[in-house]
Amino acid sequence: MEVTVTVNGTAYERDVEPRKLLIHFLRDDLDLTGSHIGCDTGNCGACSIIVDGVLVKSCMLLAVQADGSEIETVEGLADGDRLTELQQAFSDHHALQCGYCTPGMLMSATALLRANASPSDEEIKKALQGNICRCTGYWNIFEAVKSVAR
Amino acid sequence: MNVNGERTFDAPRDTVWRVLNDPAAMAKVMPGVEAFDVHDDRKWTAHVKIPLGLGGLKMKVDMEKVEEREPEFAKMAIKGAGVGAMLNMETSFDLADNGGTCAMKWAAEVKIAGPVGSMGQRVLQPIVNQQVEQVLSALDAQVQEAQKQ
Amino acid sequence: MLLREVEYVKPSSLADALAALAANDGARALAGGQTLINVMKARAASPDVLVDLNGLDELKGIELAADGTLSIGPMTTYAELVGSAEARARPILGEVCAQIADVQVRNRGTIGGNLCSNDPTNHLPPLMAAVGAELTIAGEDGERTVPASAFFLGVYMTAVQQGELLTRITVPAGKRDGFAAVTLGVDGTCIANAAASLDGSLRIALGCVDAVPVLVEAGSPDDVRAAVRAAKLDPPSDVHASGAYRAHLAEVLAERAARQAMR
Amino acid sequence: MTTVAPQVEIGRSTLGESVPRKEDRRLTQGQGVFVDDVKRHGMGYLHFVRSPYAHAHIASIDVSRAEEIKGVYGTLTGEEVAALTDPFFQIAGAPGGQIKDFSLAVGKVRYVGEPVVAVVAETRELARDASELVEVEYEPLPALVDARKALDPEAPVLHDDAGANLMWEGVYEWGDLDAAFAEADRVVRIPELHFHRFNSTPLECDGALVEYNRGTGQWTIHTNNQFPGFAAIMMGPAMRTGLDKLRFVTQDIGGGFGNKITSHPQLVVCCLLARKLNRPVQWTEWRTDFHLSMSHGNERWFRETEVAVKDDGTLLGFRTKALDDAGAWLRYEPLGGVIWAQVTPGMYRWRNIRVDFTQVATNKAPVSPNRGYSRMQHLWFTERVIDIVARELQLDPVEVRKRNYVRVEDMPYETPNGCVYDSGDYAQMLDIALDLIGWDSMNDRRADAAARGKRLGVGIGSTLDSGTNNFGQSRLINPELQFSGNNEVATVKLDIFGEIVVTLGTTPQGQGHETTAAQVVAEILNCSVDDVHVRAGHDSYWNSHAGFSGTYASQFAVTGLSAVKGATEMLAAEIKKLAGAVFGGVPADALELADGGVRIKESPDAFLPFMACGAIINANNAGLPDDLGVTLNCRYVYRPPFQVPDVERKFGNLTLTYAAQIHVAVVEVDPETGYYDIVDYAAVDDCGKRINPQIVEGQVMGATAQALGAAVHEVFSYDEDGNLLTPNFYDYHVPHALDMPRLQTGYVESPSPFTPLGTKGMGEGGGAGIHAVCAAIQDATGAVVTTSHNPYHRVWELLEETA
Repeated sequence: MEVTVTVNGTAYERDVEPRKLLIHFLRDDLDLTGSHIGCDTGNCGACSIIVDGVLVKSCMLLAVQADGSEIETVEGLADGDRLTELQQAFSDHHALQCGYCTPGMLMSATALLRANASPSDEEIKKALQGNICRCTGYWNIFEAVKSVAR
Repeated sequence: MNVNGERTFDAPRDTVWRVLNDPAAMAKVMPGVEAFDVHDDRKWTAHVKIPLGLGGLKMKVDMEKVEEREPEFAKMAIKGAGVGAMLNMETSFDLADNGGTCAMKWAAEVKIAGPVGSMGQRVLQPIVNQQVEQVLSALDAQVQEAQKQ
Repeated sequence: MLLREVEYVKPSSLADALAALAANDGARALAGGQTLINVMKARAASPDVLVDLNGLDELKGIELAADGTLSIGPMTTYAELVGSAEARARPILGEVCAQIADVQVRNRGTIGGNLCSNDPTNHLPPLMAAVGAELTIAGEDGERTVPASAFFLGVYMTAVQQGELLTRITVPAGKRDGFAAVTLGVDGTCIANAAASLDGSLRIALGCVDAVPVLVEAGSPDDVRAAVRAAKLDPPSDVHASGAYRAHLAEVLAERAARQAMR
Repeated sequence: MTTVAPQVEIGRSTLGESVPRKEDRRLTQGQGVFVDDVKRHGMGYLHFVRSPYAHAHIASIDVSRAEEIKGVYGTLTGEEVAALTDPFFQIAGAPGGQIKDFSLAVGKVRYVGEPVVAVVAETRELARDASELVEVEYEPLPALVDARKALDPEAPVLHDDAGANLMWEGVYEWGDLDAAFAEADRVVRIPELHFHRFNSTPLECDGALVEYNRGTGQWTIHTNNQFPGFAAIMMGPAMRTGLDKLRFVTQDIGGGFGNKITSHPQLVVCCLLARKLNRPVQWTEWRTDFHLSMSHGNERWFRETEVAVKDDGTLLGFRTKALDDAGAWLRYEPLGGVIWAQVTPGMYRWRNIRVDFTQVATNKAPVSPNRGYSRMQHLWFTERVIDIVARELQLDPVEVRKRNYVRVEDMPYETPNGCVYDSGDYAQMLDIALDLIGWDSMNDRRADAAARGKRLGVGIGSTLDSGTNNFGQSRLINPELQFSGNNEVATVKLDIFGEIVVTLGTTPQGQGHETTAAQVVAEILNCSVDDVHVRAGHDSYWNSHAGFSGTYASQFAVTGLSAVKGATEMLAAEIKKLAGAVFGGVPADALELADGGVRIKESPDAFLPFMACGAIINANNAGLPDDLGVTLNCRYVYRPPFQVPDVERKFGNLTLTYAAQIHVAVVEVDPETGYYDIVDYAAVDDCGKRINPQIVEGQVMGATAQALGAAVHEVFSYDEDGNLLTPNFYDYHVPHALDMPRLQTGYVESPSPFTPLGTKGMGEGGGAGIHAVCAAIQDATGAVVTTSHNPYHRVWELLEETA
């Protein structure tokens, strides 16, 4: 089936099998390998992206379902080489170690801060609940997001 | 997993025995049978698609009667092979003639291997109970059918 | 990961959706996909055709009637319900939906999907049973409405038959509800849950203890444990809990939900 | 303008400073290169057909239907593997050493998820489709799941070659047990303790992309294996090839924690198929595959434990029988049978110890190193013993610890088995931890919790890490082995334009090696950290590795950074030598490195920038003295000071450093449900000199989160038929953001006297969080905690016990 999407402002058109998951479409067909796969069951959130303004896990969507949508992935966050405030905060607070969960974590935090620029501590944790990190113990991630909140 | 129970059929023991040994009837009793092959009077093969709500589980099921004492006892070994699930089951039926009605004691040891078994362990017991209930109801219907003939 | 081959259709009307579902008994409705896609990844189930309901606006939206009755479209996401001003008429709905899984799943997963999958660990089947919701089911031959108590038939099985769709969830007015659950970590996989609603007497629905929510009635929170014991639960054991532990939790959670409803 | 990472001031030491990580810029932008990101033209995707049975004979395999499908490139079966390769080298002697381990199942399957056939196809989906068409006929055999039944005469035997399920056994005895028990006022007996099976579940699973060069007979293996040196020595002999034909390439790795050490069987399959099919072969392990088959942590039982104690809580000695469940294969085992001995008495002054160690095979996934490998199990045991002894003697666990901890004045302290604890003040650490947690107000908090219907419990975990294994300890397992010591390599060079380029032998998975290595280099060359370019990842063609290279066992700050230090000092000396010659015979001690170059101390205007140095040596070297001996490309191998242990006495220093951790957990238990929250947590670590405190603290927090997950939820649980019941993150619950308590950290810095930088290495810890939670549960429920895994239903059972 034909799928047309815009990812980080670039339009793509591809022919895909209906069974292809959106995350595989992004990684394998579009070579956007920033979003990752860490589980089989929609638990880990490493594949989190924003589709038409909504944060979703791209492993629980078919690529064909994204037809016609605007997608944002981690590759689209920085402006050229200029990191966003949140990306910089992740580095400053040592909110990443291996960096595998980081793209999904950044997308979740980005979605949170767009919807709520001044989240409470509990709201920050709740916003990150769908993203598993096995390296950091979350505390520094929480601190990084908090540092960017108003 | 061990499941067992007792069921009374409103039919003579011989009728129930006949149904249990009739491949055509059994094909209607088993869930989601798409094809049923009879190799001999001891060995049958069924191709089934067990309806599980979220989708059917396709399986090739080989059945072999390993023990029987007509008309009161039978034991079957059942091996199912599907993608993601291997079924191994031993089931036995004890039929008692209660003068016109028949009490069947049945027991089954069910083993499900493979990813479906692992993933589905949370719900396996209720699903097996569900399937058993449906099989027994279907069996009841077949017994009634046989009664009429 | 890696699904089997599947066909995909995205109907633009309910009638088309019903026709697509009726046309092939290997067709399955795709709502939020937060359960079904995962089951398909494991290849534990492999529909032949996915009928994507995401284009059907008629299955979305929440309406509040003058008498306080809520009418919820099954394709409403958890997040939409949590954010809905109308849904606050029955606050427990939003409170429970806010503790389902995580943000991403709540953004995509639907009320109808939760009910129709009827996984025993889901929160909404016992909740809808307790609040006395009614569920409207449409098929090519017309519509019928069943009470939640008759909607859930077995694990992954509901009154929605092949070729049918849940089209509306009707929740009567009420505010005195409660919900309690023990999950793996915060908002993780559910071990046991209970929902309670005060409507004359206390109606309590217990989840995770049987293939379908178990309903018990009690006069007051003090009677709840006895009422649960009288239900003679025989919950399944799994890696997270023995049957005995689940049965015990059912009592404790039922009482907690009941006390919350009485507040 | 966006914020830019602060520039580090030139000429100021950054050792001990939280310099921003060099890795972060690429990783926060999704520009890391992880193994599944690597693609090659024409590559085929590999999917494994895995065993659905825990134990079965393979009656037949038919791949014909799979191979008929368009787009399927080919398959590989165990029969082919057995013809094309030799069994993997076994670390064990007899009986475990007699088993024949191939990269695919041959004749028999021994655990659910074991790879049986590999299928390669044009797409990932197609490879899986085709694998469903491979027909394998199995004859199921009874499964052995409980290690305690492994040695029963009627137990099913996994490996006929070994004759029975016994893989390895050994008796460790030091001191005088009879005297200790004679002196004891009391003997505390603990019938059985159980340490459960779990691992660290790195978020990225294993994988590889393998290319075969037919012309040179060489494989290029892009992989996230974290210990390529070990993989190479396993793979080379099995594949009947020289190690230089196996080129390992890695950039970013999505977490390892030891779990990515033993992927060599899968890598062999990829290699064989890349050669057979004459195309690149890509393999990605999915989460369920990982849970089913990769690197479970060692499950261990401690039985018939007896502890000799004085009434005042003085510990005299203990004896126990350890039973270790290796799973189906010995991939890194039976090294777990000795690694624990690095920390034989835990943190305590026990002098008389006997451990009868037995390792058996079971029909479960093979075990392999997991963060805190083997030590964690043993330290859990020693911590459990302390708390059970304290309970029996009705003493304060704090007091029992302090009475028995190795004292600061005893450092360096030789344990009964010859390990030398390098430095540290455990009692001081405990005080800091108790202070952080608010120990003095704990009674008020207990009362407050009780008023809310909760039971509060406090528990301590005191553990040791191991930075730098002495591989000589393998000889305690098998005296025939010819391994000892350890090593690591770094190369530091000045390129033609003066760029400082560092190459490591390690394979980091998030530990920030690029950053800390740059800090050490900058310190010595007296330049900015920003001017040091550390190559990302590992490539064995860089020739910057040695036999034990890799990233494992908490050793980078010792082995890796010592190698960096050595290489940089060589380079600094060469720069001075070169400059001395250029300046016309100025001696090295009259020169100094500063401002990105070298100058004469007394006349700083005589300055040669690094760029000039690099250019002279690399491109403008005519006229330099014949005997200059300067390349500005310095490779240094750090070799820690080790002796071969005494095999007879099982005596010797088994690791170079012993970083310490003391953690305290506070839990609140709901007495009605057994549900509990960890409401407060303090972690105090001493890893010697901290090069980058932020990275150190990050490791502490991460290890703690893993320990808390393991204590409460995580378990690889099998049913009696050997089906894994927790094959994914739905049933294997790892902590999420809302599950984590506030983590308070503290530290003590006791530099190691034995390492060049005073570092000790850290990162693994010893599972202190598990031990602390167990102790806290024991405190809250009043029941003796005998298992390391205490989910809510277990706590409810404990409550029922004491009700």
